[in-house]
Amino acid sequence: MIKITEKPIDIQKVIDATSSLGAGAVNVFIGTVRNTAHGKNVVWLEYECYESMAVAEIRKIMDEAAHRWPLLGAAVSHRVGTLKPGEVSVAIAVSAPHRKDSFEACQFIIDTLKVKVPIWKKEIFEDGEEWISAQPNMEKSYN
Amino acid sequence: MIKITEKPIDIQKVIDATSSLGAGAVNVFIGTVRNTAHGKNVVWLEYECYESMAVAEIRKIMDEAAHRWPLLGAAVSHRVGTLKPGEVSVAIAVSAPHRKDSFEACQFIIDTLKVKVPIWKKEIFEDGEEWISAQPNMEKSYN
Amino acid sequence: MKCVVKAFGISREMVGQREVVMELENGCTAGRLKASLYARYPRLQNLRSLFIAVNGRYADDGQPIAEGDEIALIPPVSGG
Amino acid sequence: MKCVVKAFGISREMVGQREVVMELENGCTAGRLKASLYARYPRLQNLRSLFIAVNGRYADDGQPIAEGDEIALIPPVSGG
Repeated sequence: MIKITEKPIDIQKVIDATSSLGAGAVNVFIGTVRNTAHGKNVVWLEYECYESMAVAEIRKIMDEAAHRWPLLGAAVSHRVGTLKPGEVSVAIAVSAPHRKDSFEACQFIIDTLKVKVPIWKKEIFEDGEEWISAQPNMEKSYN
Repeated sequence: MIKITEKPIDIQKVIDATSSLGAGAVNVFIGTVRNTAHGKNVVWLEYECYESMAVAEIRKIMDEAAHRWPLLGAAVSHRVGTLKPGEVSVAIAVSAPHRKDSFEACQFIIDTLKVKVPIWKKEIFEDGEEWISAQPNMEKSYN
Repeated sequence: MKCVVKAFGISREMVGQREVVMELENGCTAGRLKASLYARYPRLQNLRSLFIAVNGRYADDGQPIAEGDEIALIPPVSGG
Repeated sequence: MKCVVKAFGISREMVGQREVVMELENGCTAGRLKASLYARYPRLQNLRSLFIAVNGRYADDGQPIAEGDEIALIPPVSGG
């Protein structure tokens, strides 16, 4: 399951999308909006997405994860639009027969999502706003 | 939050118990009952627990995790009694400002729980049953 | 040929709109398109990185652009 | 002194009950209690490991046992 949505993410649904009777382990990563950044209070975040490409890039990452680890299911749901501190921006679930694989694959998916998937966030502070560039070395990873 | 329960685990509640406005990441590990073990079909599992000691050991593990990683919250819920394939036996959630810490701490908690916490499971197959001893090297870790 | 370039995030704010229309020579590449965009919108050069996506995939500088391709500007991403 | 030993999991099945009462000398230790249990229930020796918990904590062989302590047999655990 891959979902880009403006509505709150139902984490249980993301988990359920990976369910398998052969699974002994599900690892779930949940990204949440922090109330501070660079020592300033975050009032809200705006997430923007190039949706068709984002879905395709997430699909590639999930395929790569399924190639590297023996997975039974994987699901990614990413929220876009306006998010307040405490809200869930992304939920990723991975199921596998054994726990080590579920941890490694889930971490691979979020780490890779953060550098490759065309989604952008702008932090809105009390006294200004700023687009976040999370990865200083992205140039290298594509050239 | 530490909970030992005979009732189905509400994963969202375990996650909510770790919520913090300073958190950017929550990692969740969910253990589920597999439908096969040693090439045989599992009909159900029986989980037995020395509850007062289990709670104390889980508390120690969570304290150790909070000492080693900058955590904002942690919660463990473990089910006991009769579980069928597909059901959730344990849910662990850890929140932290950054994701790497949440992954590492959550994995530490489940890895340590499996070797130290006095909980036992018996697998019931179509043609017999077996108490599981998950950790061949436990003798060493305590002597 | 005319080429519509979608702009996202900070690059959208730098070009001042969601889509810009560029006039390209035949045989244009992603690299040459990027140079044209830098010339027209110099602020784009301040970005830590800027990729061109062609039909929803990251493009190398040498990738040719054909009429009708979906082109997008990808400034540093920050999802998750 | 009398000492009630709780038994869990496979050790409960090996001793045939949830609690066994052992008669111990004063100054008994966890290690000596374990030896007494092995003598009375030889099947316990087949376990990959067997720990004694005293008052809800894993005990070393040398740990003394006092009247009223809560004692438990901990065969190999398999939670999670």
